[in-house]
Amino acid sequence: MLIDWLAIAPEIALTVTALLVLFADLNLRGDAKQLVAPIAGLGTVVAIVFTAILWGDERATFGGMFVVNEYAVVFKLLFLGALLAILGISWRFFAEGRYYQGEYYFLLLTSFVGMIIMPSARDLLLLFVALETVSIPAFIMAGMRKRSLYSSEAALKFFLIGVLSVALMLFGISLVYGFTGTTDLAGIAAAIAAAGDVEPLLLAAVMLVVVGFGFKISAVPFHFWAPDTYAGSPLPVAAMLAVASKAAGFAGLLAIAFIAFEPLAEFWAPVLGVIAILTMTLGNLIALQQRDLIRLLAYSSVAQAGYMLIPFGLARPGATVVNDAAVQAVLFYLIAYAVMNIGAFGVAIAVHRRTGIRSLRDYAGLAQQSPLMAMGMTVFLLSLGGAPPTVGLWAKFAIVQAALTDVTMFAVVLMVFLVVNSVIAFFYYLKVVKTMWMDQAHEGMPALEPGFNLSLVVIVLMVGTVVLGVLPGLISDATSLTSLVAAG
Amino acid sequence: MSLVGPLLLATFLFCVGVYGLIARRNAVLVLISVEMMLVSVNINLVAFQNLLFPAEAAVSGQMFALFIIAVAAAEAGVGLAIILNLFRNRASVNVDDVDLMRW
Amino acid sequence: MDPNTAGWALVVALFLPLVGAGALAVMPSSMDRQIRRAAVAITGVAFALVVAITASFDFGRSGELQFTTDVPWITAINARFELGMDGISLPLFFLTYLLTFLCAVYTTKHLPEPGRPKAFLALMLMLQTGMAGTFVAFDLVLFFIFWELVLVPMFFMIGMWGGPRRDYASVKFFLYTLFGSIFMLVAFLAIYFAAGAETWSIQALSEMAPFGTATFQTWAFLGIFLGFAIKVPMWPFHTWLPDAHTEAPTVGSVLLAGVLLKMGTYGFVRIALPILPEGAVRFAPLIGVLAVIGIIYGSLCCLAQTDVKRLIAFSSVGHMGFVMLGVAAMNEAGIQAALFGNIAHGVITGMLFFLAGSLHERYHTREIAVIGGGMLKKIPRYGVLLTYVAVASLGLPGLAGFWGEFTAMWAAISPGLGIGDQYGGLYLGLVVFAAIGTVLTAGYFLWLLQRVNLGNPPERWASEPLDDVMRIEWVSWTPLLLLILALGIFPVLVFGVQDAAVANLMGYLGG
Amino acid sequence: MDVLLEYAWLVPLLPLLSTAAIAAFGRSLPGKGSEIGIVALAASFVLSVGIAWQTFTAGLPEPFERSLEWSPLGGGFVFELGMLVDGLTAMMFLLVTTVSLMVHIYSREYMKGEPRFTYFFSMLSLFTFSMLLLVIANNLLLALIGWELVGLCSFLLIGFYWEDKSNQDAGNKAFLTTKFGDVGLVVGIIVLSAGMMGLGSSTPFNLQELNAAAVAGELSTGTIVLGMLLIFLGCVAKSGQMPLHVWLPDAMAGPTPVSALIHAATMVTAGIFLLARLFPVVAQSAVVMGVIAVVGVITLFFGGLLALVQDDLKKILAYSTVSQLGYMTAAIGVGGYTASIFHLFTHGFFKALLFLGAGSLIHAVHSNNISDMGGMAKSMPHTFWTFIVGTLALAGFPLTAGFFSKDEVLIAGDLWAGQGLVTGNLVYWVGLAAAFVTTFYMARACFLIFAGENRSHHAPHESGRQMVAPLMVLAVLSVASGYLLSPFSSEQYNFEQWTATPVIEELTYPFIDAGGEAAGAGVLASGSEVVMAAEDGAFGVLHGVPYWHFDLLAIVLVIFAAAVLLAWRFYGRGLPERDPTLHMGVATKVLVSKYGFDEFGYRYIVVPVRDTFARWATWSSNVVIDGIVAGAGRATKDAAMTTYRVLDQRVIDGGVNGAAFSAAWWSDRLKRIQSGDVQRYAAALVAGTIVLVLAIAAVR
Repeated sequence: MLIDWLAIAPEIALTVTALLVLFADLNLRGDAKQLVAPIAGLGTVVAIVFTAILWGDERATFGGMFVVNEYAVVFKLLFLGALLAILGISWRFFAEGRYYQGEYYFLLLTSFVGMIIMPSARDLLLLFVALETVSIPAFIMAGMRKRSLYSSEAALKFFLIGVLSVALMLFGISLVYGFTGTTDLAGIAAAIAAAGDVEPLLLAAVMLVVVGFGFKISAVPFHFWAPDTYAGSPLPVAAMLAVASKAAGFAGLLAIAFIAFEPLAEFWAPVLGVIAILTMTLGNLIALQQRDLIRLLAYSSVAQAGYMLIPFGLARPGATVVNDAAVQAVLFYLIAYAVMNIGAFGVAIAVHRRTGIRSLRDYAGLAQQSPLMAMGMTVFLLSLGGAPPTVGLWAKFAIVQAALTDVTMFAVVLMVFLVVNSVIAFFYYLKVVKTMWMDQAHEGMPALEPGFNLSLVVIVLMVGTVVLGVLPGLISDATSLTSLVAAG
Repeated sequence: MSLVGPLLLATFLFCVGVYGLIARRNAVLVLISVEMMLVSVNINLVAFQNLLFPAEAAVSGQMFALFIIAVAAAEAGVGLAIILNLFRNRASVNVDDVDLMRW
Repeated sequence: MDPNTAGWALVVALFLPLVGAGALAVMPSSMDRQIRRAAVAITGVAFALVVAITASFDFGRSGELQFTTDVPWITAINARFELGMDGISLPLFFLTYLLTFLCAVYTTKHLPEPGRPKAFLALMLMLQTGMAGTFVAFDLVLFFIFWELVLVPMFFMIGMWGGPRRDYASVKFFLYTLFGSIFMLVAFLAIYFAAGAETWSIQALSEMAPFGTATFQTWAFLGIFLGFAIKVPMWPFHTWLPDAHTEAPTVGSVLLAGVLLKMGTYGFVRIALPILPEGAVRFAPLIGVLAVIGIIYGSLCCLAQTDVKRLIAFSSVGHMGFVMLGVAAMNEAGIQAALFGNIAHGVITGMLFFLAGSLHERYHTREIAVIGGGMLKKIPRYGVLLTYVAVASLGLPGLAGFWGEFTAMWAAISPGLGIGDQYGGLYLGLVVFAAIGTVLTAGYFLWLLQRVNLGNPPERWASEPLDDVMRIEWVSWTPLLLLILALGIFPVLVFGVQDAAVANLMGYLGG
Repeated sequence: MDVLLEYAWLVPLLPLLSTAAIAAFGRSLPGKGSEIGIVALAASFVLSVGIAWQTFTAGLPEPFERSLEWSPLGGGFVFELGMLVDGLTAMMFLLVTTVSLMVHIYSREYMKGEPRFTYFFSMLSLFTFSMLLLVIANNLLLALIGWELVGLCSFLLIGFYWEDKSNQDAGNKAFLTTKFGDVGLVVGIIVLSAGMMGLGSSTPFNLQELNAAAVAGELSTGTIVLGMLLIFLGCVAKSGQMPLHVWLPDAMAGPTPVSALIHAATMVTAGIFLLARLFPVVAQSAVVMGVIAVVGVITLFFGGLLALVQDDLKKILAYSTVSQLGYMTAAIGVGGYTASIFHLFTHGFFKALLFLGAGSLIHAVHSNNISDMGGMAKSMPHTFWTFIVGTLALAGFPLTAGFFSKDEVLIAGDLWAGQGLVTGNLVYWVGLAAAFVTTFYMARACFLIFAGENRSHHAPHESGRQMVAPLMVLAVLSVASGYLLSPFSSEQYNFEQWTATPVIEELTYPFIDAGGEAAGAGVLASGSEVVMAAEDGAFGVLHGVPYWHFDLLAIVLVIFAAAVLLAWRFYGRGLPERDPTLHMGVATKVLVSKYGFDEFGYRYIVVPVRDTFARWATWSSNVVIDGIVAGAGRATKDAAMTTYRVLDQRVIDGGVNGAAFSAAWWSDRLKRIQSGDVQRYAAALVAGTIVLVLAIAAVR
């Protein structure tokens, strides 16, 4: 069988870049090592170009295992954009931190290769491989600061929970295979539909598979690793975990939920809905108490995952309209989330890199020191909370919209939780904003020098947040095109 | 040959693995328990493949098993590296000691 | 300008302040004076434009939308960028620009700690766009955006330039209103889908109305009710108001009382009633009762206050009670009364907050006991102004306050849409209690005047050199003072403009 | 020529302009702005005279109404700015402008050297404008505006000396008491207008439409009774009827000219005026008329008694005002439309006269108390005789204005009684009794002031020309005004036909169906002069000029003589060194020791009247009613405190905050799940998975 090379061009481009980076790092000496970052950036751009070329056409290769369509392309663009941003916020951090930047960029790129495969994968096997390709480099990156106890602890926790959940998922997969005799998502769906009555054990298997992704998206109760790992690992890695790998998890979850197990939606939808409620409520409530900004962001991202799980709770077998709306809501939210959360981490890095500060109290008077960063943080936090005119509002809007396309009692319950949680969330977002703007700065704070790349990224993301807040059409038009049905 | 035997074996291995992961304090043993879980999955897959769908052209079950073995190897490598690093930083591989970060 | 084609004028007037805010933001903070002047210029130009718009407004057709803009905005959800202005929008729109302009003028001399005019004025301009947009947006989504846009700047105004308890007040304000508005958003979406998920246009939806089942109407109205009632604020959703007002800087309070509160009533009249008539009819008695409770209750609380500004804040609760009583009447006269009361309260209470602000600047306290009277001797002009505005606020005929209050009660005696047949007695009772409320209102204002204005100044102030009303204050206050009188003598200025528009509205309500 | 009537709107407008003018540049003028006010008032006075002449000689035309749509009120209803000029309006014009003009002139001297002199004059003009606005209004809403404005002016002028607290309190008391009445007025107006809206009127406040509808019986009884009783509540407060008269005596804290203009001649009669305007509506309901009559009777008697024990001259006059207003109210209650407004008219003049006279006296001795005066007759001759004229008029001495008007009220009561309506008898007899009281306390005052030796610490001297001239003018009017409706006045042109309108003429009382011998309610009338207005023989408003009622004349004379003699007996020689008012025990001894007759008279007439009744009345007024008012005030304040402290701050706000705090509490507990031990995490994860598996099984 012959391979559609264009379809996998972005993946190839990224892989090649990764190898180049590794090679360059091995051969370059001293400051020349700095070159690896530009190389990585360049490769990413190339990958983006390839992906952009793919926009609009439908391709399938590897016997349908690997599919390219608008849905996949949007996701890939999301990942690659995130990659660019993370490269931007990483540079000075690693250049000055005397970390192993060569390895870092290599691992980062590899991990992203896994991510951009994820939305194209239409087979459990490929999904599994992609998931591991995302995770394993991440394990190492979390432990990047080899001398730091925190870093290695973060790595260990991340690793153990990771492999455990993967093991559970694999066990589930094996059972699913046992029931359906195939690992092709569409095939599984067909088999389940054909089978008629539903075996409890099959449902159990489905849940086990869900666990694997639940870990990636850090949904309660699979979220425990997240705060510790974010706090312990280098901040750019934390940003990457909080945004990109979470998005990857959602890509996979969408695939299995809405393609493979779509016929069983009536069973898993309520469960995922409940998980959504737990996740956002718990995340928000715990975030209230956090004094460390990174942990606060960690819990907030847990809560955000909860919001993104709501649409899963709305799914229903056969109800194409509702399911499409749900998928689009998640997709939209992911994009918005990427923009605002990477931005937030960017600012955190800027502050932390210079002053080593992470405690919330020390953000006091940031506005006087660096209005740009303070402004940026404000915009991102308000957006995370969902206040206009930011993209965050539209993200929530999309979810509510999905919930009300066809109102059910459960949907209403979910809405109420969404409302209450958004208000709770503002408690701690506003707390940060107030500290930055309204409290007096401590003495002897070193001035901030975010550096060019970082400032650029923050500015771009800030502008993006606001522009998309005014004209959400820019993405909502794209996301509304992408429906999984085309992808099936 | 009946499917019961392999399935029982797999389940038993899996449960042992889970127990080990939760109960054992030594990081290396924890790692080994993880490997046991993965092995149990492989048994499952191969058994299903051979006993339920011998005719499947793609032999996806065994394929999957092969992939898992490969990935498991990689995971084990990474895991050992992390544990080694931990041992360097604090002369112990006891998982209990690893609780700097909480709340 | 031709009101049928000159939609651009409205757009420009609407976004000029926002652009101005950006312009201010790039000015170096060192240019303190220039920044303040620039703000005056921006708001001035915007106000001039609005005056021009008003001048060219076709009052003959005040019932129809004019200066309309209608372009696609978010195609995915059929949201459109739909602006327009009719007899109901115009007065509020005008008031917004006038007040902001005056605030800018006032700020050229007065700015509370910690200074930073750049940030302050930029926020004020953002606020202006948000407020103004609410009154001219004719697409539910757009309306919601402007509605929410107001929160953030006001949060910062209170939080950064506010009084001692500013943290508490600002967060309370933000979360309280946010809470309501999210429910409102959900209700909007429910309406959108119930109406066939085709349009968010307020006009279109009003024409479609009533749609959906009775339960739908009730629940949707409840959602919207929460959003608007908190903003108004109606009893018992009012507790954010005193704190916000007391802590906010003068300009903040003025805009808060002058415009922000009006957004709630406007929302009721523009959205809740015409789009959900059945729900409205079902809720009307409840609204009426809450309104009257608010009147009595607000006045009682005023009697208990020792802080001038807090007293004025509570008086807003009472006055907005009259406004909501008008809404609850569900007839043309009632709506007219409500909208007039809106404007009147905006002008009068806005002015009162100006006065409270400069009172604090002179005495460095707002405690009535500490001031201890004698202002008519110490700073006579100021005392006279205070008397004038207070008397206007207690609803003296011939001044602005009277028309809103009286017509509200007058309309409530014969509520429309068949409510009268069922609740006639209840409404009579409401009118009586509202009237008693006017006595209480008179009571606390006279008492206030007696305690701060009359008598001889206590010795601690007798020696103190307190300057009387300054030039800048005259400049920024005179328009309001005149407006109070003008509206009292020529109620037609507002009633006349609104008449046709309100008639249309009742057409939608089937009244 | 109606041309004058066309310009009637100028009458109120001129004072308004003068208000603005005085406020604007009064200070810079030589006369401190007073001249502006006087000129403006003079102009409107002339105009009013013209208008009065117009209407007086016009016979009985439809009222002259002009109006323009001022503002829509929504629902197609309109608020019209309009004027209704008929005899009643013209009469009020004449009264208000005359007295106001006099007071303006008088004040120039009286207020000389006062701080806020200019402010005082602009306020006087503003008040005049407001009162005239109320009078000229062609609809209730416009009238309400005038009504509220006069209230404000009264408030501002009572508190004119706002330096000391008692005056501030007096002002607030006045404003709030009347404002309380306004609750009734406002709601009443609303109720009536609702009725009119029900009839499909687009101008629901219009007075003529309202009256016409009422007479035509289109308004439901419920509307009328409810509406009118509520409006009457407003009148009770404004016109110092019991029990809401409490503010009026305190209102004497204002400058004396203010008391003369506002709290005697004009503003306090606003309530009566309003009742007269709405008389066709009032006349539709026995209940309403009954209530009005009873309240009036109570007021006229007990209000009078209170004056007996006063030492402050202005307070005496104030209580007498209360009592006289009672007469007017009672007259309305017994269908004495003409009687009532005629008394209003004459009372305006002589009471203004008395107050200005009092002012002149106070000016001389720098004290309000009659015990500090005495022997003024010699030192202040002009003040003396003018004051006496006023007193005679007030006491209703024959051939003075007060005589004609008060007797008309009594006759009205008599005729009403003739219809078997008990309120008629009440008014007649209690009215007579009160006449005695009135005479007595006025006589007492006069003796103490003018007779005997000068007890003041100053050398009293006659006031200047500017103060005396108004006294003389008013003195003349206090006599002359009575002849507009007396046996001497013309058949065709008299007060009755002046103030009557076609609606009033055709008015009948639906609740009286006595066919046969009908008697007039409006005027001294009976027998041949009586002309029936209503064909169906129902009891109607009748008209014609009065003729001598010698029986009544006799009674009046006797009462007058008795009262004066009695007063003279005790106070004739000035204030006894042992004042019987204070040591009646001693007085009793003196009387007993001298004449048994005196003793008899004293024990069985004076003591009960002066001490028992008066004391009781005083007590009831000052303790009970004042107490209730004060108590109400205190109660409200307490209620306010509790509401604010407990309900607002704790319950409602607490709820909101409570939610927030509980969130924090939960957060604190929940965060501890994050134990930091990775294996616990793993355990939790596995447990979670198991729960999921079970859960989904449950779902199935």
